[in-house]
Amino acid sequence: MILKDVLGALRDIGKGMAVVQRAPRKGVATKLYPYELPELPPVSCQSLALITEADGSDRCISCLLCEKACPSQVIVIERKRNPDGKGFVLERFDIDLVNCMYCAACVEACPVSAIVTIGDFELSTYDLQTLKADKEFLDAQGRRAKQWYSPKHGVEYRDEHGSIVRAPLAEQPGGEAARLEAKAEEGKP
Amino acid sequence: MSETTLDDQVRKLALGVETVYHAQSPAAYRRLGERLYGAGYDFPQCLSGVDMEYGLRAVVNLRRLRDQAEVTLWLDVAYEAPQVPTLCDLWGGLEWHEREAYDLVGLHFSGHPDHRRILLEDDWTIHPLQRRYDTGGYLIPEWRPKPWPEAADSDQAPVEAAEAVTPKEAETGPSELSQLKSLSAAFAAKLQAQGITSLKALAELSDEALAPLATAIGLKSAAAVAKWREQARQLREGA
Amino acid sequence: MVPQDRPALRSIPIPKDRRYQPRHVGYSALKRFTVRELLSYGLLFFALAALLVTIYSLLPWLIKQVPAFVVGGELSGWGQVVYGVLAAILGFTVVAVAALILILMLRKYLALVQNRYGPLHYGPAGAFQTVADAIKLLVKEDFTPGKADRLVFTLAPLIVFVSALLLLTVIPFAPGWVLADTSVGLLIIIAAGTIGAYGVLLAGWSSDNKFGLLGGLRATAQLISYEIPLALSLLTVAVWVGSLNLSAIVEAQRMWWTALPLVISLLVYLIASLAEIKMVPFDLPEAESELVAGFNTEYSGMRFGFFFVAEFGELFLLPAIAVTLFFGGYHQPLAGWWDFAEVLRGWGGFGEFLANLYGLFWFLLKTALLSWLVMWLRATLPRFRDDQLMELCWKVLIPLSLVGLVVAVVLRLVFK
Amino acid sequence: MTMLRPTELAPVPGAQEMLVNLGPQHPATHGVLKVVLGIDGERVTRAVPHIGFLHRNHEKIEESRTYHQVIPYLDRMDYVSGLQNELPFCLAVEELAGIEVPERAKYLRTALFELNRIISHLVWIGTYMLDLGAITPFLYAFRDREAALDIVERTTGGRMLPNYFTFGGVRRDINPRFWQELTGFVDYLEGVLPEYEALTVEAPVFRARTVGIGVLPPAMAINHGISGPMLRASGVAHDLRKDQPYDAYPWLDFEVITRREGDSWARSKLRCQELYQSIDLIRQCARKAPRTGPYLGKGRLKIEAGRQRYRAVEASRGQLGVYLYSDGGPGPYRSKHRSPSFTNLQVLPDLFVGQRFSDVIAILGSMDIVLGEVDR
Repeated sequence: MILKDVLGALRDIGKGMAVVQRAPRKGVATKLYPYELPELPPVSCQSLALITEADGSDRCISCLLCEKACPSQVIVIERKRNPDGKGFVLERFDIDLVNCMYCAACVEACPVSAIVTIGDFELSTYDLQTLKADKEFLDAQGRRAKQWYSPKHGVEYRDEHGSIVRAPLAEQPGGEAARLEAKAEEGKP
Repeated sequence: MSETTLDDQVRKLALGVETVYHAQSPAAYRRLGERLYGAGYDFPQCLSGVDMEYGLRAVVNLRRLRDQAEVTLWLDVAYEAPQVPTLCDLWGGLEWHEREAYDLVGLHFSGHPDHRRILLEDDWTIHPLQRRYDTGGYLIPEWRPKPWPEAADSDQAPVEAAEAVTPKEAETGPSELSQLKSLSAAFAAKLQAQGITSLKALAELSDEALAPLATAIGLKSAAAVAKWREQARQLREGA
Repeated sequence: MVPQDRPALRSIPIPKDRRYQPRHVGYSALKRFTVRELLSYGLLFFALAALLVTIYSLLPWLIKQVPAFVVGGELSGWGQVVYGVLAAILGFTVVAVAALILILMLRKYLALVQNRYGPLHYGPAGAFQTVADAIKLLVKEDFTPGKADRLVFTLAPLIVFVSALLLLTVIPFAPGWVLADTSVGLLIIIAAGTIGAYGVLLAGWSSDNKFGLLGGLRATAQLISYEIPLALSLLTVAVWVGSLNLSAIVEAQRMWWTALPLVISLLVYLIASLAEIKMVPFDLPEAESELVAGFNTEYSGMRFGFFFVAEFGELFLLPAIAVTLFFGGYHQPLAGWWDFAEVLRGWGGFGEFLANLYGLFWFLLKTALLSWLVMWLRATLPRFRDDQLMELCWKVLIPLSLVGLVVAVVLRLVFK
Repeated sequence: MTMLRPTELAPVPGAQEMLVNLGPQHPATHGVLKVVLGIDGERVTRAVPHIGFLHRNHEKIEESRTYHQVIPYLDRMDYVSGLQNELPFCLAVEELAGIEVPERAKYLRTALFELNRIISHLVWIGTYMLDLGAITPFLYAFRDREAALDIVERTTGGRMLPNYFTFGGVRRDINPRFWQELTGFVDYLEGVLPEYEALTVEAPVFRARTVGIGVLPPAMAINHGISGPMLRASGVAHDLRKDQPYDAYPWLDFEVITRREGDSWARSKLRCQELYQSIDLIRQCARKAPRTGPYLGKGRLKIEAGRQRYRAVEASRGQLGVYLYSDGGPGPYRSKHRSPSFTNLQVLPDLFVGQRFSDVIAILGSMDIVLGEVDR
């Protein structure tokens, strides 16, 4: 009886040891971060950016919706009347990236897909003050970004000429790509 | 679609099972608590303090595991006398919830064995969830308490309604069908609505009747009904 | 609700040089620790260990080559002093290097079975990581808690370390390569282990820390209890062989290892030595999830380093003793049937040296395999509870070791 | 976060006591829980838990936010399974405002909910084994959790704080390969789970440490409001997925898992069984979920003044509920979160006193608390 228990225990320990010894076959799970950069999806929500068109003009129309939608109230926008025509011109667009929660509420609120979230891990800094992002920084982030997602336009990316291209339907979030294609076919005529 | 409407029905049933008792005085609150404990509400879910701007409110959510009935009990007290009788001798699970309500909202639970702050420091001076303080914890200068609502004072009826809660009456719902392990209260009620009121009736269902019944109560396949039927048969054989 | 008054954001340009840029340095060692590397580093470490052990073991012979220290064939007074100092320094080096190698091996092995890289950045595939750690420990602040007993606090790690060092003196690494070829070698092993328990207890008590005290008490109870089955299982070897001299014990195992008749004692010895090393599943004295770090909670710098080196030195020394007593020591397997060392010895003086190196190779290989078994267990098992530990010792291991003793006596009466 | 009262410092008769602070910075308390332990030798004579070191007062912040703005804060409560926190709030608001949820969104929410249960239980396996002294299962669990987090990230944009569920469904559509990735992951995990079991619940040393330790009687568990795996391991078949079904659970086929023993080992084994159950539920979701259709229901987010609702879901640690009171404004007048860890932690002194010091760790780990949720 005791012998049976002891042998059972030894067998179970042996099973555990066998599991441990087989583990190296699964390969290394570690990602050596600055040397191996992760493949981030377009919806990835690591940092914020403002998108400018290929000709340098802002997408932002200064409607202040993102400022109102922000739960932690980190967006500060100042605008003035456009002297040439109707609408507004941005004077200031600041985001306090220290207090930002990266919840993408501003992205959901934006009617023109001007503010987007991007997959950018490289925001580490020695000085917190540098994380109070101004418009220049956010525009630079937008120019650096390879791909991004917004509810209005879906997944977009910047091609080699700097102009913004909408990703093919198969890569867009949404059920099967076929469904989206069928929908697009309907919309054309 | 039957699938989407099903959840609505479940929701309405769940809402319908829940009863709200509005205690008019601390003594009535305590008495109601004891009545509900006697009526088999064994599972304490939550105790919340709410600042109603005319006074403070303690809200208790209870559940009866036997038939999953839910009940809500609340008591309004004035800012000047926020004493609420404790219920944590009945439900031990409310002890920390009462301490939290004291800590954050400022309700005082008389009879609580360990009446201290729980989340904030001992020497904290304010109860931050009161509406007179802003998010930073500072007093809002223009804040004024609202007058005590008249209607709530005059209405004494709910106490008698709660007195009527007895274990027997509470069991009029799924009753015998509640012996089935995998059957929720909502589905038991749906089965009853379809005329399946006893284990016998469920056990004697024919295979042909399964699919229409499943459609009628909003299930996609007849498998779940068949499983209930199997359980009912086993229970009857065991008995 | 008043709206939250938020100070205006400072609109300052971001200096480009303050932005973090990953440094893509030349990085050749970005690869897994493979079997090939394991072998090559094993050979490297073997060469290092063999060099040190050879010098250490040849020390008595070397010191007698200096005429000033020899009086009538024996060492003079000054000669003995110089010999003692040199032996201590070399012994420290051997234990420290063994510990450093074993720490690196343990970390690499754990990393391998845990799907990670392990040390990677210092030296090829992280080979110099433990050296860097040792340097870090040396230059760290040597902190003593205010209410600690300073003398005992300083002394305790030294006691632990010296007890590990004592074990080294009696182990024969090759024929004749033993520092103290004494006829009471087994007794020294038992005595050294008992002294180590004092060091751990004093360390836990003197550091004026509750976790330290708990860990020290646990360690004392554990070490003293496990001394008994350890000593009893060592005794069976003495009964079987008929000698307390380790060289004689090794020579007796030329053909058949002691492990074959004394398998029960071997099992007891292996389990008890796990407890002596304080390795999982018996690492209660320093259970980091319960006692933070146990008896060495308050230790830092090189004092902690002494504990660390002693622990991993024992991870080398206790398997080494097991090899000496049970697995034929420096003999190759079945040496009584055909021995390559004899072939080497036939070449004359230098051949004898080569034969000794050959013996050292087998000794270190067997020790490494036993150490690897300990590491494997460490990678697999959680730790026991203190009372289960005691039950295992007093209710299982001690009766078992007594059975082993009886078996040894009966076998000796029958076969010899 | 309170001082010890004089009565708590009074000596226990017949005991030579030493007070030990277990936490707030201690490797085994999984965060900033502090337990003042009185130990007589290795025997625990008293245990006084202190919480609140991680208190952020979410509930006060939520009073000044709109309903949509509240959701990101909810992720921060139980940061190990972030998505689960959003569901009770969404359900309560949907019920009060009368917002319909499309069928496809229900299946999506259910699948992600169960995926978060897997993530949470994997973290639990790892950290619990770390408490018991084994490092290897911890790294295996985190290795496999990465794959699950990747799926969450490719769908929601966040790994642990996703902000994905919303009133009437989910915030955005899934990525095109969501269901394939999900089924691929659970297929892989099903192959790996026996390895976990061999290293944990079936390992002899693990059994020696946990069997018969910290037994929680069912009557006491119910009276103290214990929920989740702790309650079911004590033999009470209470599971809100079955008893008060929400989202797609009425359409899924599963049994409530219970165990009789009520000790640390039963709680561990039950979580392992729940991992298999979650795998099965995800497969059912992948099979039954419609591939096309809206992911967000229509409805006006307007709740009348004076409406209140308590709504709870079965999260990985137990009953995760929210009490919502509306004054008709754009945000919650009061939302109280009933977190399972907070309620489960109350039985800590009852389970600790009389046990050995090592068992304290084995019991605390098997309770599976997250301090972000306890302190809120």
